[in-house]
Amino acid sequence: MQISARRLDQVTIFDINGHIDLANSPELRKTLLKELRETKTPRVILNLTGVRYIDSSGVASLVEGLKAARDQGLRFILYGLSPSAREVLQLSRLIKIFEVFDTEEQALA
Amino acid sequence: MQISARRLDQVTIFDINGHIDLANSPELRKTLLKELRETKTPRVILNLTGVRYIDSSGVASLVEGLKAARDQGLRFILYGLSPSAREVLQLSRLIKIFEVFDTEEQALA
Amino acid sequence: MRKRGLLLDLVLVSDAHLLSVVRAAIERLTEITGFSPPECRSITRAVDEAVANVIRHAYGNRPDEKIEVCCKRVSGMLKGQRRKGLEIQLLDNGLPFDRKKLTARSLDEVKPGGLGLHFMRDSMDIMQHRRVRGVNQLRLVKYLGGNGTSNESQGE
Amino acid sequence: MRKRGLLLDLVLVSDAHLLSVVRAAIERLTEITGFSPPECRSITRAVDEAVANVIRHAYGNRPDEKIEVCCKRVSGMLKGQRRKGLEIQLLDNGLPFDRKKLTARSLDEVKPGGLGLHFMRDSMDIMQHRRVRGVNQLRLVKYLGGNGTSNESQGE
Ligand SMILES: Nc1ncnc2c1ncn2[C@@H]1O[C@H](COP(=O)(O)OP(=O)(O)O)[C@@H](O)[C@H]1O
Ligand SMILES: Nc1ncnc2c1ncn2[C@@H]1O[C@H](COP(=O)(O)OP(=O)(O)O)[C@@H](O)[C@H]1O
Repeated sequence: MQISARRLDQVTIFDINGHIDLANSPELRKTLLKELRETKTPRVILNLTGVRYIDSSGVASLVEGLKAARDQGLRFILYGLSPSAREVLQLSRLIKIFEVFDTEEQALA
Repeated sequence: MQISARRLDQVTIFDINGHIDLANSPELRKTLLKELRETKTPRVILNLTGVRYIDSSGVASLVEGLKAARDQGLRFILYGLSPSAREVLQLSRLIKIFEVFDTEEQALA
Repeated sequence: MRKRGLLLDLVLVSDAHLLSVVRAAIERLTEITGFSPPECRSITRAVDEAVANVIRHAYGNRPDEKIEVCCKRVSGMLKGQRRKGLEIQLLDNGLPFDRKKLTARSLDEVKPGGLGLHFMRDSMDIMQHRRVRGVNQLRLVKYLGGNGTSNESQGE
Repeated sequence: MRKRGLLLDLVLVSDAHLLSVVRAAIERLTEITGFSPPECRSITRAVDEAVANVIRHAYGNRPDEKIEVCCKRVSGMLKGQRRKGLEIQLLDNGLPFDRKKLTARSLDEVKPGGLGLHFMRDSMDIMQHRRVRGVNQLRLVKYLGGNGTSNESQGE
Protein backbone atom coordinates (compact mmCIF):
# COMPACT_ATOMS: atom_id res chain seq x y z
CA MET A 1 0.00 0.00 0.00
CA GLN A 2 1.20 3.52 -0.82
CA ILE A 3 -0.27 6.73 0.50
CA SER A 4 0.62 10.26 -0.60
CA ALA A 5 -0.93 13.69 0.02
CA ARG A 6 -1.88 16.41 -2.46
CA ARG A 7 -2.37 19.65 -0.56
CA LEU A 8 -4.60 22.04 -2.49
CA ASP A 9 -6.03 25.36 -1.43
CA GLN A 10 -9.15 24.31 0.49
CA VAL A 11 -8.73 20.57 0.45
CA THR A 12 -6.15 17.84 1.07
CA ILE A 13 -6.39 14.71 -1.05
CA PHE A 14 -4.80 11.45 0.08
CA ASP A 15 -4.15 9.06 -2.80
CA ILE A 16 -4.05 5.50 -1.54
CA ASN A 17 -2.92 2.58 -3.67
CA GLY A 18 -2.87 -1.16 -3.07
CA HIS A 19 -4.91 -3.49 -0.89
CA ILE A 20 -5.60 -2.38 2.69
CA ASP A 21 -5.35 -5.33 5.03
CA LEU A 22 -3.86 -6.45 8.33
CA ALA A 23 -0.36 -6.18 6.83
CA ASN A 24 -0.61 -2.42 6.35
CA SER A 25 -3.70 -1.01 8.08
CA PRO A 26 -1.63 0.00 11.18
CA GLU A 27 0.62 2.00 8.82
CA LEU A 28 -2.43 3.54 7.12
CA ARG A 29 -3.82 4.56 10.50
CA LYS A 30 -0.52 6.10 11.59
CA THR A 31 0.07 7.98 8.34
CA LEU A 32 -3.52 9.19 8.24
CA LEU A 33 -3.46 10.50 11.83
CA LYS A 34 -0.08 12.17 11.32
CA GLU A 35 -1.13 13.78 8.02
CA LEU A 36 -4.42 14.92 9.56
CA ARG A 37 -2.56 16.72 12.34
CA GLU A 38 -0.66 18.65 9.65
CA THR A 39 -3.80 19.42 7.68
CA LYS A 40 -4.94 23.03 7.65
CA THR A 41 -7.67 22.65 5.02
CA PRO A 42 -11.32 22.29 6.10
CA ARG A 43 -11.80 19.21 3.95
CA VAL A 44 -9.86 15.97 3.49
CA ILE A 45 -10.56 13.52 0.70
CA LEU A 46 -9.39 9.92 0.45
CA ASN A 47 -8.93 8.77 -3.13
CA LEU A 48 -9.57 5.02 -3.01
CA THR A 49 -9.60 4.49 -6.79
CA GLY A 50 -6.43 2.41 -6.51
CA VAL A 51 -7.68 0.27 -3.62
CA ARG A 52 -9.30 -2.95 -4.73
CA TYR A 53 -9.67 -4.54 -1.29
CA ILE A 54 -10.22 -3.33 2.29
CA ASP A 55 -10.48 -5.74 5.21
CA SER A 56 -12.02 -5.15 8.65
CA SER A 57 -8.76 -3.78 10.05
CA GLY A 58 -8.66 -1.30 7.15
CA VAL A 59 -12.23 -0.27 7.93
CA ALA A 60 -11.12 0.32 11.52
CA SER A 61 -8.28 2.57 10.31
CA LEU A 62 -10.69 4.57 8.17
CA VAL A 63 -13.02 5.00 11.15
CA GLU A 64 -10.10 6.28 13.22
CA GLY A 65 -9.25 8.73 10.45
CA LEU A 66 -12.86 9.90 10.37
CA LYS A 67 -12.91 10.41 14.14
CA ALA A 68 -9.64 12.36 14.12
CA ALA A 69 -10.93 14.54 11.29
CA ARG A 70 -14.18 15.22 13.14
CA ASP A 71 -12.26 16.13 16.30
CA GLN A 72 -10.48 18.79 14.24
CA GLY A 73 -13.76 19.91 12.69
CA LEU A 74 -12.76 18.68 9.21
CA ARG A 75 -14.98 17.05 6.59
CA PHE A 76 -13.71 13.56 5.75
CA ILE A 77 -14.71 12.28 2.32
CA LEU A 78 -14.12 8.99 0.46
CA TYR A 79 -14.33 8.45 -3.27
CA GLY A 80 -13.54 5.80 -5.87
CA LEU A 81 -14.68 2.75 -3.89
CA SER A 82 -14.22 -0.61 -5.61
CA PRO A 83 -17.13 -3.08 -5.41
CA SER A 84 -15.37 -4.92 -2.60
CA ALA A 85 -14.56 -1.72 -0.66
CA ARG A 86 -18.18 -0.59 -0.96
CA GLU A 87 -19.42 -3.99 0.20
CA VAL A 88 -17.17 -4.01 3.24
CA LEU A 89 -18.46 -0.60 4.37
CA GLN A 90 -22.04 -1.69 3.75
CA LEU A 91 -21.57 -4.95 5.65
CA SER A 92 -20.09 -3.13 8.60
CA ARG A 93 -23.00 -0.67 8.45
CA LEU A 94 -20.47 2.13 8.36
CA ILE A 95 -21.13 3.39 4.87
CA LYS A 96 -23.67 5.85 6.23
CA ILE A 97 -21.22 7.48 8.64
CA PHE A 98 -18.83 8.33 5.79
CA GLU A 99 -19.41 10.88 3.06
CA VAL A 100 -18.92 8.75 -0.07
CA PHE A 101 -18.69 9.97 -3.68
CA ASP A 102 -17.94 8.25 -6.99
CA THR A 103 -15.44 10.68 -8.51
CA GLU A 104 -12.91 13.28 -7.45
CA GLU A 105 -14.98 15.94 -9.18
CA GLN A 106 -17.99 15.11 -7.01
CA ALA A 107 -15.86 14.94 -3.87
CA LEU A 108 -14.46 18.39 -4.64
CA ALA A 109 -17.83 19.96 -5.48
CA MET B 1 -12.02 -17.40 -21.37
CA GLN B 2 -14.76 -16.08 -23.62
CA ILE B 3 -14.53 -15.52 -27.35
CA SER B 4 -17.08 -13.82 -29.59
CA ALA B 5 -17.06 -12.57 -33.17
CA ARG B 6 -18.04 -9.19 -34.60
CA ARG B 7 -18.49 -9.52 -38.35
CA LEU B 8 -18.09 -6.15 -40.06
CA ASP B 9 -17.99 -5.36 -43.74
CA GLN B 10 -14.35 -6.00 -44.60
CA VAL B 11 -13.12 -7.37 -41.31
CA THR B 12 -14.02 -9.87 -38.59
CA ILE B 13 -13.06 -9.01 -35.03
CA PHE B 14 -12.74 -11.70 -32.37
CA ASP B 15 -13.06 -10.34 -28.84
CA ILE B 16 -11.29 -12.60 -26.38
CA ASN B 17 -11.60 -12.24 -22.62
CA GLY B 18 -9.89 -13.99 -19.73
CA HIS B 19 -6.55 -15.73 -19.33
CA ILE B 20 -5.45 -18.09 -22.12
CA ASP B 21 -3.77 -21.14 -20.66
CA LEU B 22 -3.69 -24.92 -20.83
CA ALA B 23 -7.25 -25.05 -19.43
CA ASN B 24 -8.75 -23.31 -22.43
CA SER B 25 -6.21 -23.00 -25.26
CA PRO B 26 -7.61 -26.15 -26.98
CA GLU B 27 -11.03 -24.48 -26.96
CA LEU B 28 -9.52 -21.23 -28.30
CA ARG B 29 -7.84 -23.16 -31.10
CA LYS B 30 -11.05 -24.99 -32.01
CA THR B 31 -13.23 -21.88 -31.93
CA LEU B 32 -10.69 -19.88 -33.89
CA LEU B 33 -10.33 -22.49 -36.63
CA LYS B 34 -14.09 -22.96 -36.88
CA GLU B 35 -14.75 -19.21 -37.00
CA LEU B 36 -11.99 -18.71 -39.58
CA ARG B 37 -13.62 -21.27 -41.88
CA GLU B 38 -16.79 -19.17 -41.74
CA THR B 39 -14.95 -15.94 -42.34
CA LYS B 40 -15.50 -14.27 -45.67
CA THR B 41 -13.70 -10.99 -44.90
CA PRO B 42 -10.09 -10.48 -46.08
CA ARG B 43 -8.95 -9.46 -42.61
CA VAL B 44 -9.37 -10.95 -39.14
CA ILE B 45 -8.47 -9.10 -35.97
CA LEU B 46 -8.03 -10.57 -32.49
CA ASN B 47 -8.91 -8.11 -29.73
CA LEU B 48 -6.72 -9.18 -26.79
CA THR B 49 -7.48 -6.15 -24.59
CA GLY B 50 -9.27 -8.41 -22.10
CA VAL B 51 -6.49 -11.02 -21.99
CA ARG B 52 -4.01 -10.44 -19.19
CA TYR B 53 -2.09 -13.71 -19.55
CA ILE B 54 -1.16 -16.10 -22.38
CA ASP B 55 0.89 -19.24 -21.78
CA SER B 56 2.89 -21.28 -24.29
CA SER B 57 -0.14 -23.41 -25.21
CA GLY B 58 -2.04 -20.20 -25.94
CA VAL B 59 0.79 -18.99 -28.12
CA ALA B 60 0.56 -22.30 -29.99
CA SER B 61 -3.18 -21.76 -30.56
CA LEU B 62 -2.54 -18.27 -31.90
CA VAL B 63 0.10 -19.64 -34.28
CA GLU B 64 -2.41 -22.22 -35.53
CA GLY B 65 -4.92 -19.46 -36.09
CA LEU B 66 -2.34 -17.46 -38.01
CA LYS B 67 -1.50 -20.44 -40.21
CA ALA B 68 -5.15 -21.21 -40.96
CA ALA B 69 -5.74 -17.55 -41.83
CA ARG B 70 -2.72 -17.50 -44.14
CA ASP B 71 -3.92 -20.67 -45.86
CA GLN B 72 -7.13 -18.83 -46.65
CA GLY B 73 -5.21 -15.76 -47.79
CA LEU B 74 -6.48 -13.65 -44.88
CA ARG B 75 -4.59 -11.03 -42.89
CA PHE B 76 -4.41 -12.01 -39.19
CA ILE B 77 -3.93 -9.11 -36.79
CA LEU B 78 -3.55 -8.87 -33.00
CA TYR B 79 -4.15 -5.81 -30.86
CA GLY B 80 -4.40 -4.82 -27.20
CA LEU B 81 -1.59 -7.01 -25.86
CA SER B 82 -1.01 -6.84 -22.10
CA PRO B 83 2.61 -6.58 -20.89
CA SER B 84 2.61 -10.30 -20.16
CA ALA B 85 1.10 -11.24 -23.53
CA ARG B 86 3.64 -9.08 -25.33
CA GLU B 87 6.49 -10.64 -23.34
CA VAL B 88 5.38 -14.18 -24.13
CA LEU B 89 5.35 -13.46 -27.87
CA GLN B 90 8.73 -11.77 -27.65
CA LEU B 91 10.23 -14.62 -25.65
CA SER B 92 8.98 -17.16 -28.15
CA ARG B 93 10.39 -14.98 -30.96
CA LEU B 94 6.99 -15.09 -32.60
CA ILE B 95 6.07 -11.45 -32.22
CA LYS B 96 7.61 -10.72 -35.61
CA ILE B 97 5.43 -13.24 -37.43
CA PHE B 98 2.23 -11.56 -36.18
CA GLU B 99 0.92 -8.18 -37.21
CA VAL B 100 0.56 -6.45 -33.84
CA PHE B 101 -1.13 -3.11 -33.13
CA ASP B 102 -1.93 -1.20 -29.96
CA THR B 103 -5.54 -0.18 -30.61
CA GLU B 104 -8.56 -1.31 -32.61
CA GLU B 105 -8.35 1.90 -34.61
CA GLN B 106 -4.82 1.09 -35.74
CA ALA B 107 -5.74 -2.53 -36.47
CA LEU B 108 -8.63 -1.36 -38.65
CA ALA B 109 -6.60 1.30 -40.51
CA MET C 1 -5.34 -37.46 -4.57
CA ARG C 2 -5.78 -38.86 -1.13
CA LYS C 3 -8.42 -36.58 0.33
CA ARG C 4 -11.69 -36.84 -1.56
CA GLY C 5 -12.76 -33.73 -3.39
CA LEU C 6 -9.56 -31.89 -2.49
CA LEU C 7 -8.79 -29.08 -4.89
CA LEU C 8 -6.16 -27.05 -3.14
CA ASP C 9 -4.30 -27.14 0.13
CA LEU C 10 -2.43 -24.01 1.14
CA VAL C 11 0.06 -24.02 3.99
CA LEU C 12 1.43 -20.64 4.94
CA VAL C 13 3.33 -18.90 7.71
CA SER C 14 1.31 -16.61 9.95
CA ASP C 15 2.69 -13.45 8.40
CA ALA C 16 0.02 -10.88 7.48
CA HIS C 17 1.89 -10.14 4.25
CA LEU C 18 0.73 -13.51 2.97
CA LEU C 19 -2.94 -12.52 3.26
CA SER C 20 -2.80 -11.08 -0.26
CA VAL C 21 -1.53 -14.44 -1.53
CA VAL C 22 -4.38 -16.28 0.19
CA ARG C 23 -6.96 -13.85 -1.20
CA ALA C 24 -5.60 -14.14 -4.73
CA ALA C 25 -5.72 -17.94 -4.60
CA ILE C 26 -9.19 -18.11 -3.03
CA GLU C 27 -10.60 -15.52 -5.41
CA ARG C 28 -9.50 -17.57 -8.44
CA LEU C 29 -10.63 -20.80 -6.85
CA THR C 30 -14.12 -19.42 -6.23
CA GLU C 31 -14.23 -18.18 -9.83
CA ILE C 32 -13.42 -21.58 -11.29
CA THR C 33 -15.85 -23.22 -8.87
CA GLY C 34 -18.63 -21.21 -10.51
CA PHE C 35 -19.61 -18.58 -7.94
CA SER C 36 -20.87 -15.18 -9.06
CA PRO C 37 -18.50 -12.20 -8.76
CA PRO C 38 -20.14 -10.87 -5.55
CA GLU C 39 -20.00 -14.38 -4.06
CA CYS C 40 -16.34 -14.73 -5.04
CA ARG C 41 -15.61 -11.44 -3.28
CA SER C 42 -17.53 -12.36 -0.16
CA ILE C 43 -16.03 -15.85 0.20
CA THR C 44 -12.58 -14.33 -0.32
CA ARG C 45 -13.36 -11.74 2.35
CA ALA C 46 -14.49 -14.43 4.79
CA VAL C 47 -11.31 -16.46 4.34
CA ASP C 48 -9.14 -13.36 4.57
CA GLU C 49 -10.78 -12.35 7.86
CA ALA C 50 -10.53 -15.90 9.19
CA VAL C 51 -6.79 -16.10 8.44
CA ALA C 52 -6.26 -12.61 9.90
CA ASN C 53 -8.01 -13.75 13.09
CA VAL C 54 -5.74 -16.77 13.37
CA ILE C 55 -2.70 -14.51 12.95
CA ARG C 56 -3.89 -12.01 15.56
CA HIS C 57 -5.81 -14.05 18.08
CA ALA C 58 -4.64 -17.65 17.85
CA TYR C 59 -0.97 -16.79 17.27
CA GLY C 60 -0.78 -13.33 18.92
CA ASN C 61 0.86 -11.89 15.78
CA ARG C 62 3.83 -14.28 15.86
CA PRO C 63 4.74 -14.45 12.16
CA ASP C 64 6.36 -17.91 11.94
CA GLU C 65 3.55 -20.21 12.89
CA LYS C 66 1.70 -22.53 10.54
CA ILE C 67 -1.75 -22.02 9.04
CA GLU C 68 -3.39 -24.50 6.70
CA VAL C 69 -6.22 -23.62 4.33
CA CYS C 70 -7.73 -26.73 2.83
CA CYS C 71 -10.21 -26.32 -0.05
CA LYS C 72 -12.53 -29.08 -1.20
CA ARG C 73 -15.50 -29.56 -3.44
CA VAL C 74 -18.43 -30.76 -1.35
CA SER C 75 -22.10 -31.35 -1.74
CA GLY C 76 -24.76 -30.87 0.90
CA MET C 77 -28.30 -29.80 1.67
CA LEU C 78 -29.26 -26.13 1.68
CA LYS C 79 -32.89 -25.06 1.97
CA GLY C 80 -34.10 -28.58 1.22
CA GLN C 81 -32.04 -28.92 -1.93
CA ARG C 82 -28.87 -30.89 -2.62
CA ARG C 83 -26.21 -28.49 -3.82
CA LYS C 84 -22.58 -28.53 -4.79
CA GLY C 85 -20.28 -26.16 -3.03
CA LEU C 86 -16.87 -25.26 -1.74
CA GLU C 87 -15.57 -26.13 1.72
CA ILE C 88 -12.66 -24.17 3.11
CA GLN C 89 -11.16 -25.48 6.31
CA LEU C 90 -8.64 -23.49 8.33
CA LEU C 91 -6.30 -25.30 10.69
CA ASP C 92 -3.94 -23.78 13.24
CA ASN C 93 -2.07 -24.83 16.36
CA GLY C 94 -2.65 -21.62 18.29
CA LEU C 95 -4.69 -20.63 21.32
CA PRO C 96 -8.17 -22.14 21.54
CA PHE C 97 -11.00 -20.10 20.12
CA ASP C 98 -13.16 -18.49 22.80
CA ARG C 99 -16.72 -19.69 22.14
CA LYS C 100 -18.23 -16.75 23.97
CA LYS C 101 -16.93 -14.54 21.17
CA LEU C 102 -19.18 -16.30 18.70
CA THR C 103 -22.00 -13.98 19.64
CA ALA C 104 -21.08 -11.11 17.39
CA ARG C 105 -21.38 -7.65 18.89
CA SER C 106 -24.20 -5.41 17.79
CA LEU C 107 -23.32 -3.42 14.72
CA ASP C 108 -25.35 -0.48 15.86
CA GLU C 109 -22.59 1.27 17.73
CA VAL C 110 -20.17 3.08 15.45
CA LYS C 111 -17.00 1.36 16.56
CA PRO C 112 -14.35 -0.54 14.66
CA GLY C 113 -13.44 -4.11 15.63
CA GLY C 114 -15.55 -7.21 15.94
CA LEU C 115 -16.39 -7.17 12.25
CA GLY C 116 -14.51 -10.25 11.07
CA LEU C 117 -16.86 -12.90 12.45
CA HIS C 118 -19.81 -10.89 11.17
CA PHE C 119 -18.36 -10.90 7.63
CA MET C 120 -17.73 -14.64 7.76
CA ARG C 121 -21.22 -15.41 8.98
CA ASP C 122 -22.68 -13.14 6.34
CA SER C 123 -20.75 -14.77 3.48
CA MET C 124 -20.89 -18.45 4.24
CA ASP C 125 -23.64 -21.04 4.53
CA ILE C 126 -21.83 -22.94 7.26
CA MET C 127 -19.31 -21.74 9.83
CA GLN C 128 -18.16 -24.23 12.45
CA HIS C 129 -15.39 -23.96 15.04
CA ARG C 130 -13.89 -27.11 16.52
CA ARG C 131 -10.77 -27.99 18.45
CA VAL C 132 -9.38 -31.47 17.88
CA ARG C 133 -6.20 -32.59 19.67
CA GLY C 134 -4.76 -29.10 20.04
CA VAL C 135 -5.67 -28.07 16.51
CA ASN C 136 -8.22 -25.32 15.89
CA GLN C 137 -10.45 -26.12 12.95
CA LEU C 138 -12.69 -23.57 11.32
CA ARG C 139 -14.93 -25.02 8.64
CA LEU C 140 -16.49 -22.62 6.14
CA VAL C 141 -18.87 -23.88 3.46
CA LYS C 142 -20.59 -22.03 0.67
CA TYR C 143 -23.04 -23.71 -1.70
CA LEU C 144 -23.58 -22.80 -5.33
CA GLY C 145 -26.89 -21.29 -6.35
CA GLY C 146 -27.77 -19.89 -2.94
CA ASN C 147 -29.01 -16.35 -2.72
CA GLY C 148 -25.89 -14.91 -1.14
CA THR C 149 -26.55 -14.18 2.49
CA SER C 150 -28.41 -17.03 4.08
CA ASN C 151 -27.81 -17.40 7.78
CA GLU C 152 -27.26 -20.99 8.75
CA SER C 153 -24.06 -20.24 10.68
CA GLN C 154 -23.52 -22.68 13.47
CA GLY C 155 -21.09 -23.30 16.30
CA GLU C 156 -20.80 -26.85 17.58
CA MET D 1 7.24 -23.58 10.98
CA ARG D 2 9.21 -26.73 10.44
CA LYS D 3 10.92 -26.11 7.11
CA ARG D 4 13.34 -23.19 7.30
CA GLY D 5 12.42 -20.17 5.23
CA LEU D 6 9.12 -21.70 4.15
CA LEU D 7 6.60 -19.08 3.08
CA LEU D 8 3.95 -21.02 1.28
CA ASP D 9 3.26 -24.59 0.33
CA LEU D 10 0.58 -25.21 -2.28
CA VAL D 11 -0.79 -28.68 -2.91
CA LEU D 12 -3.16 -28.96 -5.84
CA VAL D 13 -4.77 -31.53 -8.08
CA SER D 14 -3.39 -31.81 -11.61
CA ASP D 15 -6.35 -30.05 -13.18
CA ALA D 16 -5.40 -27.30 -15.65
CA HIS D 17 -8.19 -25.13 -14.27
CA LEU D 18 -6.10 -24.67 -11.14
CA LEU D 19 -3.28 -23.03 -13.11
CA SER D 20 -4.98 -19.65 -12.65
CA VAL D 21 -4.98 -20.22 -8.88
CA VAL D 22 -1.26 -21.04 -8.89
CA ARG D 23 -0.45 -17.99 -11.01
CA ALA D 24 -2.46 -15.69 -8.75
CA ALA D 25 -0.70 -16.99 -5.64
CA ILE D 26 2.80 -16.88 -7.16
CA GLU D 27 2.26 -13.43 -8.63
CA ARG D 28 1.36 -12.03 -5.19
CA LEU D 29 4.16 -13.93 -3.51
CA THR D 30 6.75 -12.52 -5.91
CA GLU D 31 5.34 -9.04 -5.32
CA ILE D 32 5.69 -9.26 -1.55
CA THR D 33 9.16 -10.81 -1.94
CA GLY D 34 10.23 -7.58 -3.62
CA PHE D 35 10.66 -8.48 -7.29
CA SER D 36 9.99 -5.87 -10.01
CA PRO D 37 6.76 -6.17 -12.01
CA PRO D 38 8.48 -7.74 -15.07
CA GLU D 39 10.27 -10.20 -12.76
CA CYS D 40 6.98 -11.06 -11.02
CA ARG D 41 5.43 -11.77 -14.42
CA SER D 42 8.33 -13.88 -15.61
CA ILE D 43 8.61 -15.96 -12.42
CA THR D 44 4.84 -16.49 -12.53
CA ARG D 45 5.13 -17.57 -16.16
CA ALA D 46 7.92 -20.03 -15.32
CA VAL D 47 5.91 -21.65 -12.53
CA ASP D 48 2.77 -21.77 -14.69
CA GLU D 49 4.66 -23.53 -17.50
CA ALA D 50 6.31 -25.90 -15.05
CA VAL D 51 2.96 -26.92 -13.53
CA ALA D 52 1.42 -27.23 -17.01
CA ASN D 53 4.29 -29.55 -18.00
CA VAL D 54 3.68 -31.74 -14.96
CA ILE D 55 -0.02 -31.95 -15.86
CA ARG D 56 0.66 -32.82 -19.51
CA HIS D 57 3.87 -34.80 -19.48
CA ALA D 58 4.32 -36.29 -16.01
CA TYR D 59 0.62 -37.08 -15.48
CA GLY D 60 -0.56 -37.39 -19.12
CA ASN D 61 -3.45 -34.99 -18.42
CA ARG D 62 -4.96 -37.10 -15.63
CA PRO D 63 -6.70 -34.42 -13.54
CA ASP D 64 -6.67 -36.06 -10.08
CA GLU D 65 -3.01 -36.42 -9.32
CA LYS D 66 -1.08 -34.40 -6.78
CA ILE D 67 1.29 -31.51 -7.45
CA GLU D 68 3.13 -29.65 -4.70
CA VAL D 69 4.54 -26.16 -5.11
CA CYS D 70 6.78 -25.27 -2.20
CA CYS D 71 7.96 -21.66 -1.88
CA LYS D 72 10.84 -20.59 0.36
CA ARG D 73 13.00 -17.61 1.02
CA VAL D 74 16.61 -18.52 0.26
CA SER D 75 19.93 -16.81 -0.05
CA GLY D 76 22.73 -17.75 -2.40
CA MET D 77 25.53 -16.53 -4.62
CA LEU D 78 24.83 -14.92 -7.98
CA LYS D 79 27.58 -13.28 -10.01
CA GLY D 80 29.90 -13.25 -7.02
CA GLN D 81 27.41 -11.59 -4.69
CA ARG D 82 25.33 -12.99 -1.87
CA ARG D 83 21.67 -12.36 -2.62
CA LYS D 84 18.30 -13.11 -1.18
CA GLY D 85 15.79 -14.80 -3.36
CA LEU D 86 12.82 -17.05 -3.80
CA GLU D 87 12.99 -20.81 -4.31
CA ILE D 88 10.02 -22.56 -5.82
CA GLN D 89 10.14 -26.32 -5.80
CA LEU D 90 7.66 -28.46 -7.73
CA LEU D 91 7.06 -32.04 -6.67
CA ASP D 92 5.06 -34.70 -8.50
CA ASN D 93 4.74 -38.47 -8.56
CA GLY D 94 4.40 -38.79 -12.31
CA LEU D 95 6.57 -40.17 -15.10
CA PRO D 96 10.26 -39.35 -14.88
CA PHE D 97 11.47 -36.31 -16.71
CA ASP D 98 13.39 -37.13 -19.88
CA ARG D 99 16.79 -35.43 -19.56
CA LYS D 100 17.33 -35.38 -23.29
CA LYS D 101 14.49 -32.84 -23.51
CA LEU D 102 16.53 -30.37 -21.48
CA THR D 103 18.24 -29.22 -24.65
CA ALA D 104 15.60 -26.77 -25.79
CA ARG D 105 14.80 -26.75 -29.49
CA SER D 106 15.99 -23.88 -31.62
CA LEU D 107 13.55 -21.01 -31.60
CA ASP D 108 14.35 -20.13 -35.17
CA GLU D 109 11.72 -22.33 -36.76
CA VAL D 110 8.25 -20.86 -36.58
CA LYS D 111 6.53 -23.70 -34.78
CA PRO D 112 4.54 -23.86 -31.61
CA GLY D 113 5.54 -26.25 -28.80
CA GLY D 114 8.77 -26.61 -26.87
CA LEU D 115 8.50 -23.13 -25.42
CA GLY D 116 7.88 -23.92 -21.76
CA LEU D 117 11.41 -24.98 -20.80
CA HIS D 118 12.74 -21.99 -22.70
CA PHE D 119 10.54 -19.62 -20.67
CA MET D 120 11.61 -21.23 -17.40
CA ARG D 121 15.29 -21.02 -18.25
CA ASP D 122 14.86 -17.43 -19.35
CA SER D 123 13.12 -16.36 -16.13
CA MET D 124 15.01 -18.15 -13.42
CA ASP D 125 18.57 -18.07 -12.10
CA ILE D 126 18.54 -21.78 -11.26
CA MET D 127 16.55 -24.61 -12.80
CA GLN D 128 17.32 -28.13 -11.61
CA HIS D 129 15.50 -31.39 -12.28
CA ARG D 130 15.96 -34.33 -9.90
CA ARG D 131 14.14 -37.55 -9.19
CA VAL D 132 14.27 -38.80 -5.63
CA ARG D 133 12.49 -42.03 -4.65
CA GLY D 134 9.88 -41.82 -7.39
CA VAL D 135 9.26 -38.11 -6.86
CA ASN D 136 10.13 -35.61 -9.59
CA GLN D 137 11.59 -32.44 -8.15
CA LEU D 138 12.00 -29.28 -10.15
CA ARG D 139 13.84 -26.54 -8.29
CA LEU D 140 13.49 -22.99 -9.57
CA VAL D 141 15.36 -20.13 -7.90
CA LYS D 142 15.30 -16.44 -8.65
CA TYR D 143 17.49 -13.95 -6.78
CA LEU D 144 16.58 -10.36 -6.05
CA GLY D 145 18.53 -7.61 -7.74
CA GLY D 146 19.65 -9.66 -10.74
CA ASN D 147 19.25 -8.23 -14.20
CA GLY D 148 16.46 -10.49 -15.32
CA THR D 149 17.75 -13.07 -17.75
CA SER D 150 21.00 -14.56 -16.53
CA ASN D 151 21.61 -18.09 -17.67
CA GLU D 152 22.81 -20.32 -14.88
CA SER D 153 20.21 -23.01 -15.59
CA GLN D 154 21.52 -26.42 -14.72
CA GLY D 155 20.41 -30.02 -14.86
CA GLU D 156 21.99 -32.34 -12.32
N1 LIG E 1 -9.05 -17.57 15.37
C1 LIG E 1 -9.36 -17.06 16.58
N2 LIG E 1 -8.76 -17.55 17.69
C2 LIG E 1 -9.06 -17.03 18.89
N3 LIG E 1 -9.96 -16.04 19.09
C3 LIG E 1 -10.59 -15.53 18.03
C4 LIG E 1 -10.33 -16.01 16.72
N4 LIG E 1 -11.12 -15.32 15.87
C5 LIG E 1 -11.84 -14.45 16.61
N5 LIG E 1 -11.53 -14.57 17.91
C6 LIG E 1 -12.15 -13.80 19.03
O1 LIG E 1 -13.40 -13.28 18.57
C7 LIG E 1 -13.40 -11.85 18.66
C8 LIG E 1 -14.20 -11.24 17.49
O2 LIG E 1 -13.52 -11.48 16.29
P1 LIG E 1 -13.78 -10.56 15.02
O3 LIG E 1 -15.24 -10.48 14.81
O4 LIG E 1 -12.98 -11.08 13.90
O5 LIG E 1 -13.30 -9.11 15.46
P2 LIG E 1 -11.86 -8.58 15.95
O6 LIG E 1 -10.88 -9.65 15.57
O7 LIG E 1 -11.66 -7.32 15.17
O8 LIG E 1 -11.99 -8.38 17.42
C9 LIG E 1 -11.95 -11.45 18.67
O9 LIG E 1 -11.72 -10.21 19.30
C10 LIG E 1 -11.31 -12.61 19.42
O10 LIG E 1 -11.46 -12.44 20.80
N1 LIG F 1 7.42 -32.27 -16.11
C1 LIG F 1 7.80 -32.99 -17.18
N2 LIG F 1 7.79 -34.34 -17.14
C2 LIG F 1 8.17 -35.07 -18.20
N3 LIG F 1 8.59 -34.54 -19.36
C3 LIG F 1 8.63 -33.20 -19.48
C4 LIG F 1 8.24 -32.36 -18.41
N4 LIG F 1 8.38 -31.08 -18.80
C5 LIG F 1 8.83 -31.12 -20.06
N5 LIG F 1 8.99 -32.39 -20.49
C6 LIG F 1 9.49 -32.81 -21.81
O1 LIG F 1 10.21 -31.72 -22.39
C7 LIG F 1 9.62 -31.32 -23.63
C8 LIG F 1 9.74 -29.81 -23.81
O2 LIG F 1 8.92 -29.15 -22.85
P1 LIG F 1 8.40 -27.69 -23.13
O3 LIG F 1 9.58 -26.84 -23.48
O4 LIG F 1 7.63 -27.23 -21.95
O5 LIG F 1 7.49 -27.77 -24.41
P2 LIG F 1 6.16 -28.62 -24.69
O6 LIG F 1 5.68 -29.08 -23.35
O7 LIG F 1 5.24 -27.64 -25.35
O8 LIG F 1 6.59 -29.74 -25.59
C9 LIG F 1 8.21 -31.83 -23.58
O9 LIG F 1 7.65 -32.05 -24.85
C10 LIG F 1 8.36 -33.12 -22.78
O10 LIG F 1 8.78 -34.18 -23.60
